[in-house]
Amino acid sequence: MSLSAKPLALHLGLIAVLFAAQFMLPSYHATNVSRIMVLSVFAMGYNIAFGYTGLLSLGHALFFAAGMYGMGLPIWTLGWAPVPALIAGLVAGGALAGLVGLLALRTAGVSFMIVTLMFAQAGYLTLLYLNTHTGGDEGFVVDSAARMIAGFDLSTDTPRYMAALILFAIAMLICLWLVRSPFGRVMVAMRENEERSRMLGYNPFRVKLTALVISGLYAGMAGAAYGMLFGYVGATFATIQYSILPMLYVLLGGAGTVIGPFLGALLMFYLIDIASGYTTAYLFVVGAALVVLVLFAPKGILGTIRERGLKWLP
Amino acid sequence: MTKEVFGLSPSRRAVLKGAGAGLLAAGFVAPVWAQSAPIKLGFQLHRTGIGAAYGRWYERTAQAALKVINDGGGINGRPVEILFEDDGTDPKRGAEVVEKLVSQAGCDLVFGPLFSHVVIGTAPRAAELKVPYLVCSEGYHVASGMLNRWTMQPGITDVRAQVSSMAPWVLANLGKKVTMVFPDYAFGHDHRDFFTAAVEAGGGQVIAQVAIPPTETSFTRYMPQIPADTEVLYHVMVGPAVLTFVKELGEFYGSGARPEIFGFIDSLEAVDTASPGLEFLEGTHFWEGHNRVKQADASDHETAYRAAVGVDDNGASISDAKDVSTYAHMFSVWETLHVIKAGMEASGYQSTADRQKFVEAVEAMTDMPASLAHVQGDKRFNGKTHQVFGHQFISKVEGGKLIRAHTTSLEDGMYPDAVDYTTQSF
Amino acid sequence: MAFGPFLFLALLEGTVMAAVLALTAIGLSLVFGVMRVVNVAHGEFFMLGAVTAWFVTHYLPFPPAIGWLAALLIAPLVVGAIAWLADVFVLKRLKYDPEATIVATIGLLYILQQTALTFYGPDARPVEPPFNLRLQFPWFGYSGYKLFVVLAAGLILLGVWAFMTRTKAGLVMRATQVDMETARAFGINVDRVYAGTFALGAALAAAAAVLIVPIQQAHYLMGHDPLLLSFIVVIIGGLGSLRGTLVAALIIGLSDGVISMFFSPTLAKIIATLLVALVLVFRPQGLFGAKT
Amino acid sequence: MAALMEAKGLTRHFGGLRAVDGVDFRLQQGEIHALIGPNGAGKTTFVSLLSGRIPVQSGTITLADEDITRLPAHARVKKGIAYTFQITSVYPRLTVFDNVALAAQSAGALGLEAQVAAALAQVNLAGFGGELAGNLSYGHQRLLEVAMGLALKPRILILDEPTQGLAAGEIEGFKTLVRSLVPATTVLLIEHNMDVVMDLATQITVLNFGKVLATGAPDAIRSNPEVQNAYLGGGDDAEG
Repeated sequence: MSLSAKPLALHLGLIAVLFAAQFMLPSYHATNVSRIMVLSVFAMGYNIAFGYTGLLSLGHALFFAAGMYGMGLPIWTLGWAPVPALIAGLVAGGALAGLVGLLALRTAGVSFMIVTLMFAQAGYLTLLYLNTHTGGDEGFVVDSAARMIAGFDLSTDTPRYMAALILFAIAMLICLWLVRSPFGRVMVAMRENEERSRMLGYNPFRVKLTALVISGLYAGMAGAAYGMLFGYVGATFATIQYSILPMLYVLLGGAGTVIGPFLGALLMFYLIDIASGYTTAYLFVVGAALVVLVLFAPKGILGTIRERGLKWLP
Repeated sequence: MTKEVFGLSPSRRAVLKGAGAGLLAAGFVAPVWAQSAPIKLGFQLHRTGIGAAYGRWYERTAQAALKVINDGGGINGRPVEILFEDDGTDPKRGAEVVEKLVSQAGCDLVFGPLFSHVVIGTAPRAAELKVPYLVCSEGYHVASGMLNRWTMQPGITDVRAQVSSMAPWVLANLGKKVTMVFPDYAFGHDHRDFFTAAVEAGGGQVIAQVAIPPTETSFTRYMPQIPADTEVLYHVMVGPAVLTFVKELGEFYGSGARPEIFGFIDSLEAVDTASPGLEFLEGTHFWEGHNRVKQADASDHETAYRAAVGVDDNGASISDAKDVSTYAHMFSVWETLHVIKAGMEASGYQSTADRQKFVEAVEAMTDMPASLAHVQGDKRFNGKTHQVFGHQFISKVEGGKLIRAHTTSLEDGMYPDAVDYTTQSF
Repeated sequence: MAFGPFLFLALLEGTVMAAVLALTAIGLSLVFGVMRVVNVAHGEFFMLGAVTAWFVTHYLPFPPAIGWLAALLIAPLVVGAIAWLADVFVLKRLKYDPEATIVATIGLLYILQQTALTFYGPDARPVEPPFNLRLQFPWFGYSGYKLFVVLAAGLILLGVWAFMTRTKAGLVMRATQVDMETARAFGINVDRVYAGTFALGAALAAAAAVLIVPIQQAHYLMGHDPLLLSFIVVIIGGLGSLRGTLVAALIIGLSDGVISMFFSPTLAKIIATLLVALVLVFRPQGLFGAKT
Repeated sequence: MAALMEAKGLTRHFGGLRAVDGVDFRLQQGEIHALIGPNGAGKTTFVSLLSGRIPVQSGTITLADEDITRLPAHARVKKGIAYTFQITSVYPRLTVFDNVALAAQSAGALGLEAQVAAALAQVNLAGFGGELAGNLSYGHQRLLEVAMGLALKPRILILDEPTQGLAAGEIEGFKTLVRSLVPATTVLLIEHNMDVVMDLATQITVLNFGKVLATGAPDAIRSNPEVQNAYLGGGDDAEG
């Protein structure tokens, strides 16, 4: 099960297309795609927990927000440089995921969903409660001086797009490598049959915790990057909606596929954007998509395609 | 409307409604501008979410101001249209909305948001897009220096100025020992910090601060935290639960002894003061940014403004007396649009290339005399802090109606500059 | 205010909250108990109840008291019918798989909320209470209607109890809860029991909302808080245990008022949510009954 | 001689049911030890205690003199106790290769492909690597299960009803396979097919009502009257 040519070509091809897209897309859509790429990283992380390891979390907003504040607070209050701040965000996401996992992974299924939901809610309320330190629900602006990396101003279009693309490409290739690695196989085994996997010598708790921490690192990195690239940190990103969105992206694109999160994020972003032109109730499409997917296409788009033919799709 | 490629455009209908209404009403005397492309203004609107009550009236006021401006020949002889886009009162969506309005629809500038978290979430993006972003938000975040050169607040006084200008009157007329009740987030904290400071500077004392979480829907249990020796109860609340808050305040005091009550009209925006359960408000005082009830000395501009927006003498919709407007705030949309007109004309604004010139033109503004453009009253704009200063009104509830008891001077609200945006680069 | 009256007021408020919470949470608990479905859309049924109450009182030409009574009858029926449809068209097709139903009810949450936004609008609108009565204590005044809410909630809960223990439908429901397979073997139409349970759960939330809407206002985003509080109550009381839910509602309702006296209410909420998480982590077997 | 694995006073009750009730048991290095007994005798519970799937109520288990009574199941697997499930428990949605690879990499990821190929060849499933496990015939799934056990390179391989559902020809091959494993691997076999048991086992333990009825060589067990009485019913009806 080596990294065979077709999947690699597909993923590198996607990166190439995205690279080319910035020169062809109108500015509005180019910025949208850079948002989508960052959100895809978030969704990829969610996919590692949910799609591959079977951990249906309702609390990933916590890890996303941890990354965002982990990046933003040191800049805001301590005047950190952008690179250490981004790393702090990454670490914050992973650390919080580890902490939550230590407790939440003692449960499974419905209990796990509720426990993660409650932790995320507690996290959101904590941001509000500590508003003198976090800016509360008003949030704060990331200083534009702290958005310069190696001479590139991330608040301008091309560097921002490239930064998002590089992050996306790295995240996707790591994800591709991970799910095709021996550990990736174990994650899937845990999803498919935990008891059987235990009898193959795998400690379910440790495997799931590792997967959740990786997932948290992704979410944290995405949160940190989102705050850095778009210049704002706020408690709204810690609300339950930001736990549901990555789930939706993954379900739509295809749980347990590497490109699925990106596809889901892309489609959902534009679905909401288009719907908002026709109705104020544009979040209706979020609900409708969830219900339709869970009823008629639980494997999502790429999951269905994989089942119908493209078996090599990772 | 010329070649629009609105494959994804949200607000085509809103545009038609806005511009169309103006054109239709103008009838045969419509100015001849068939050849000139319209100036497109983006409106970041709280149509849904917790700001919806404000959003609905902000939209209505914007439509009315748009009609007046188009009837008067537009801006620089060009027709004006407004594209409304809902931000769900959410900062992330807010930034995306500005993106959409500017990059996709090609708006010349964006204005209109009220809620501070939306403003703060959006302002960085506006600066990156190098597009003027004119907010109608009351927040101190503009003048505090937190935002950027492209973000301005020329239509409404900020909270810091509002509360510090009124504190002396409150101390002199209502009492010295004040208890504050406010929402426990940034907007409320501006009230807490600056009113407390102003009270202490005036020789009074804030004896208790009751912060109420933003998600709260029931308030009675907070009321016992109001000390019995309170002389003045200062309250401010926002969101969908404001009526509950005021009603429960009334229930709590009932027919018993109670302190003087001084409220921000925010606690009653879009709520009928004659609602059942609010009888206790009789004799209490409110801050109003603009007097909801038409006062005896109302100017002709005031009358014209009410007629244009479709608001009756009680501040309710002409078509539905129960549909009370957000009168104390929505004038800011009207005035901001007129400032946009003035700024664009002063800078000879032609296209998006002139956006910087527009900002500089607004920064150069100072005194704004009372007029149809400034219906709330005369104002003074501080180009360095991007903040306007206007008169504040204190009204007393008499016979269920808010009657003005005091008007602050412009100087009452002035404070030292915390920032000079004009020194920042574009 | 002196400590005594302070506590008295906190207890009054706590009782009102406990009563409404019990009514809301019992619906959630019932649905989980019988169907093993965690209904994330429960708060939206609450919201729909309030919104329906506004429509009924606004459009029917009755005086406030009659209009409110009509709402108390009509809103649970309407909301129950919507829930019935949701069960038949969504949950049943998912075979009540626990995780899939959570995702589906999240979807339902958005669908109901956004539908309300479309047809009702984004404004908060008041509903007049059936009567206006103010009780004046020496230290403070209090709404007579709020005390009436406690009474009404108590009566409805009594009705639920009678229904569950004294009627055939209630018996069938409890039998299905204990063992769905056996119930089916005994010729019970489990599909209909499930749909009925889901409808009843939603109707109870709607009834609670009709009680509360004259105090608060109907707003399309109002479902969030009752959902979270119901979750807290139902989990601490033991998901699916009706008696546990009642006790927890009483404890949470009363303690919330008292705790808020000493701590910031936000802190109290943080503690409550963390408590729920920890209860699930460390005492899952006790709270989830026989589920393994 | 010290036993490779030893259980002393092993007990597990389920409510009033004494599934395993004070069992003493020794497994010698290199033997093929069969565990037999009527349905409900506690065989599967007993091996579940040995493998750690079910926690022990009282008693001790040692592996090469090390106390593993409290060790979780996955740690026991790492120590060399492999368990193949009675009810086929392969991963149906993964390929045959992945199924075996999961086992092989658990024992060490080096030379994964070769190891997997070897394990599949051992059970005559070479060439099935790309198939989805769920698409295999039942008999092949049983063999895959065994291959997964082998790929773990265990010291002790616990086979729970391995021949159930196998065709006669497959059973012969299976017997050859098991014989080839010893003495490097020790085999503990739960089996209903008495022909297989008598053919393969070097040692037999009979469980009845959660207790050890007898232990000994096949001939001794065959001639044990108690066993005949309780289990074999004196006749040839092996499927007791």
